[in-house]
Amino acid sequence: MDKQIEDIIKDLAHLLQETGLNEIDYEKDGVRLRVANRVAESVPTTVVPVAKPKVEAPQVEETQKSLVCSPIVGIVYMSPNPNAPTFVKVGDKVKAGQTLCMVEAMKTFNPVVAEKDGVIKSILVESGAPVEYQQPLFEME
Amino acid sequence: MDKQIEDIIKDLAHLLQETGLNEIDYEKDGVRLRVANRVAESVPTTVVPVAKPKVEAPQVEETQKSLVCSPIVGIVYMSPNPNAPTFVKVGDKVKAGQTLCMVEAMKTFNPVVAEKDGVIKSILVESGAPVEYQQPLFEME
Amino acid sequence: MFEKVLIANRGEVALRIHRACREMGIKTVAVHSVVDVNAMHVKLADEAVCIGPAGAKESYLNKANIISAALMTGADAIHPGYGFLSENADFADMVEAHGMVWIGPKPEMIRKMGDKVEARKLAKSFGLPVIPGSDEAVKTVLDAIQWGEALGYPVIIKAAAGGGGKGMRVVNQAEEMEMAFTLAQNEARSAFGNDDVYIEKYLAHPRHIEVQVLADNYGHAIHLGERDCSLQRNHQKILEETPSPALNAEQRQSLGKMVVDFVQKVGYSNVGTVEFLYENGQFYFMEMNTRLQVEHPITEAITGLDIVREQIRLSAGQNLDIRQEDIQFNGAAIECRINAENPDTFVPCPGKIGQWHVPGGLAVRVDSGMYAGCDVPSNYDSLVAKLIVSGRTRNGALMRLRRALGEFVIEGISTTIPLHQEIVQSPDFIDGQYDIHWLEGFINNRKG
Amino acid sequence: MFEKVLIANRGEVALRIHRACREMGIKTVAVHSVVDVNAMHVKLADEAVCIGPAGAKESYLNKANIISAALMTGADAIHPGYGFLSENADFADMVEAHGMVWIGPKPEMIRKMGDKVEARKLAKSFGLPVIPGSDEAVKTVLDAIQWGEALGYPVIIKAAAGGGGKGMRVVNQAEEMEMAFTLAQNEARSAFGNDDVYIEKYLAHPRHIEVQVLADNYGHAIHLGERDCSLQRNHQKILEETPSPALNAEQRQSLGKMVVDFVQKVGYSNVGTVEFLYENGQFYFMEMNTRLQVEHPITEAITGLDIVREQIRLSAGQNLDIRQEDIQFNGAAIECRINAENPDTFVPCPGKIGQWHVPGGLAVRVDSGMYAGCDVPSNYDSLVAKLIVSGRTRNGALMRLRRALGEFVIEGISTTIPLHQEIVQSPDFIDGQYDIHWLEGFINNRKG
Repeated sequence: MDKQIEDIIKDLAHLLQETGLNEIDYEKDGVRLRVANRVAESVPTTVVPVAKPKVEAPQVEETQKSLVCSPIVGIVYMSPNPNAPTFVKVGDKVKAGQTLCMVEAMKTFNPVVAEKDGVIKSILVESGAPVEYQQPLFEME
Repeated sequence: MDKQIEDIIKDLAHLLQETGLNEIDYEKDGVRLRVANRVAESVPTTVVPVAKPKVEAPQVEETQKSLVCSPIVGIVYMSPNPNAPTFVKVGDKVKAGQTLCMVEAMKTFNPVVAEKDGVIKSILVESGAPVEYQQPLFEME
Repeated sequence: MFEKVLIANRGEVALRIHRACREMGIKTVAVHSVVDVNAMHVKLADEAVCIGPAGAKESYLNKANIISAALMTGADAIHPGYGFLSENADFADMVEAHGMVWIGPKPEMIRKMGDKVEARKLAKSFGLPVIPGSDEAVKTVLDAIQWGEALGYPVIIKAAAGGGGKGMRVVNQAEEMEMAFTLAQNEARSAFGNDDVYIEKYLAHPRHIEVQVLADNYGHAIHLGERDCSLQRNHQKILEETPSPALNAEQRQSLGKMVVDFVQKVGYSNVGTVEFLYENGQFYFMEMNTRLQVEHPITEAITGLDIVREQIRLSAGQNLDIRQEDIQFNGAAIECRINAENPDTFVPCPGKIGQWHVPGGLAVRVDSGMYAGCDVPSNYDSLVAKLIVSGRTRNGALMRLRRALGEFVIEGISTTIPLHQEIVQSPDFIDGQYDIHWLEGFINNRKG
Repeated sequence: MFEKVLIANRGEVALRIHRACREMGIKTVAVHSVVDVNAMHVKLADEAVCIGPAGAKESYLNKANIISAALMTGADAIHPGYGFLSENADFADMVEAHGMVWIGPKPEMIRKMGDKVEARKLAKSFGLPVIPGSDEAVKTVLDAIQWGEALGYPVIIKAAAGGGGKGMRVVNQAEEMEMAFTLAQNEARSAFGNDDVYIEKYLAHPRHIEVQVLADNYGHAIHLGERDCSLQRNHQKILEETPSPALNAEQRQSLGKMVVDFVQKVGYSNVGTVEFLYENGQFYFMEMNTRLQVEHPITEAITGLDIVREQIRLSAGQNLDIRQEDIQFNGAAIECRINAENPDTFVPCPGKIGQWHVPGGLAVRVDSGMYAGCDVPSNYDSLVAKLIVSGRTRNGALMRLRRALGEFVIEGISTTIPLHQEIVQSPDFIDGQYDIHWLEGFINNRKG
């Protein structure tokens, strides 16, 4: 960019500041510029005092990816028993209906199954961890 | 940037301020400028229960019009005594310093005078009415 | 004392319990449905666990998920609040079976009082007055007339298999009995295939008066006076006050004594409320609520006690260290239940609250989990705030209530504040002249 | 009783007075400066009159405009609140000269108590203890040593013409007197051109303890106990509590009796507060405030009285219908003054309030004229809210205060809430071990 135009922009920015304006359009000798400084429209959001770390659902950007969430509150187990291998691991192809893990609640073990065929992209909780309702457990593709 | 253009922008900013406008477009001799100062969009204002009729300052559309407001709290009198003619009436040309009415407060009569030459466009209160601080009394042109 | 209490409820009562715990140095676990994730008690609690979808059946009534949440977080007690699982004896059993403390009375006591026929028998056997009646089927007109004499007119004939008003007849004097009895039998037969009817004393204009009790596990019990909850619509309390404008100090004392006596004989411990109908100087036992009640703050206002704190202490097995003679009833208090409803049609009005500004100043208390910008979900009851005021006299409390209602700002949803503003201007209410039918009449008249 | 009261003040106290009037059925007139047009008390009052520009001198201190507003609106009494014109005897005279009632004591009483030397004399002559001292100039070292003996060490030497610490010397024992006296005289001479010095008892660690009184025009007076206002910064009270953790019931009673006795002898009527310094079991009269005080709500919390209501009644010439033996002191109460200030630097922080959410629940009171979206103007003092909590015990009140401070949400400006949160965690404060210097030390230490 022309050093000259850069200077004009800087001048306009400075003027914006000085005059308290929000916006300046400028046109001269075939040069058109617009500088603006819109203040964020502070929509007041209530923040209530104590903030606790909450389990955040990972953002799923692509539509192919999906989350498998806990249907109940309990303790998640990744293998049928401590000595057995895990039900699934990252990279596994799984079929609809296949057991991915168990969630123990009140002494009963509830299998969490895949809703559709896919590949395990990531495992979001550790075996033995407590999980709440709809807490994401696996990311699938 | 031209010092001249800078000055024009400053002048426009100043005008914006003075007139209460949001935006001014300017074009002259191949120079086009637009300055804007948009007020934060309706930050929600709390409405608290009881609403009372408040004296609203009439909107003055044209810059030539101006308001004469009460400098104190008291009772306004439009004539020096009940039998005398009013100090001024609508349409009168008045000169700066001329008495327009009196406001009585604590048994003393305080003249309200014109700040500059002009014409009485309208009288906004009746003789004998109580007025609060800065309540508009006359519209002048 | 407990280290950590799980609060198995939502809304203002969840916040109420959280506050009591916080003030006792007890950690709190909030549980919540998906739509309540931004609720005030969830934000304020030390820990929070999502226990299910919006529907209460899958969340606030989901016993397994609540027990799991309690075990997961290491809570040593569960407070059920009111509503939801608060009178569910099976849940109370589950809580105890998992080694935690149920903040409430023993499960068997919940069961006994939950069975209305059983509760009536218990009350009667331990000397509480119940609505007098034949209890069993009355077979002949002659018997019916004898019952009429014995009970005193007016009486009401009810189908034993009854419900919905079928087979019900009010009889004002002996002369009407023959025809009424025959009609009632016929109606009962055609409606239910069973012409058994029974007769009980008819209360035309009763008040709803209830007595708050506290009792420990060691046989010590006290009462905290009565609450007059006669202002009801569709059997829902709308406004409560204490003391009742209908009772004098002597009646209050003898009623209280009677209730404490009952509670001790029946072996009840924890907080509880015994509800009566009251007409012509007589009390008639209705039921006992084995839990905290919505309207407990008016009792707190005039006694200076923290009922939830006492409940937690009692549940932890501590003894009641307040004697009856320590309880003073100072002045009067009124609670308005402010619901998210159209104040004319009473259609619920869930939605997003805009501005939220509560009244302040002397002797004004607001219990609410709402705040500016929060949602009132459509899945639960419509109570959004309780406004409680007190005064040195009933009139003082009334004047204060008027000014406080006028300061309350809730935008974005309709609320019943305008109804309360009309009630507090009504001469009947001002005079304390109302019964359990009064409010519905008042609402109908103002529409007309 | 009055029909209409003009409230010659702004902020929370204007709202406080409005509420008391509203609850008594009295109409209110708000007056306000240009920048306060959207203030809560202006919105709630029956009428409002703009009395001047933002600067207090031209508005809230503008006697003529306030009187005119009162005459215009037909007010029959003026309540001055605290601050502004509340201790201006000339204004009180004007109010009466215009046929209206001044809600406060007689103007001559304001004048007497406003003159600190006169007030000390009055107090002394009517038997209140004052800080003992020479009263007159001490001329020689020998005299100084005699005064030291008489008063008991430590003593303080002060320049008669004094101020700003010049010519002031604390003397801890007789041996130090000669040098200290000479230095003080020299300093006084060079600073003020006058070497007169006097000697008084030095209080190293006094508490600020004040007694609230109510007195009618007919010689009847009662006290409402004491308030401990020792937590101060730059002589501004920050947090007050009642009862004082330093007094026992016997001291309370004898102090109260002494003050009532004084008030009756001096012929004071209306509400008022007598302030003392307290050290080693001794009280020393400081001054009498002839008006309502900011911290009156803590007294209301433990006595159940509405002090503003009583003040209005007394000003209307009604007699005090409460006897001393009717006053009960129930539990403990604490007030936090929440200022719009940086909590570390104490630089005022006016501005636009964003979210505003006050704590609720049992025994929590918030007095504030603020609301979400309102402005805190830079023209007036920085108090934005008073948070008052009470409890059956001091510890209960402290626990409640902690939870209430944690629920308070004020966005858009800085406030002193974090300072209060630190204070209520401090072991000294928890133990009630503090004097008027404690808070400044605490603030300095926490910075270090």
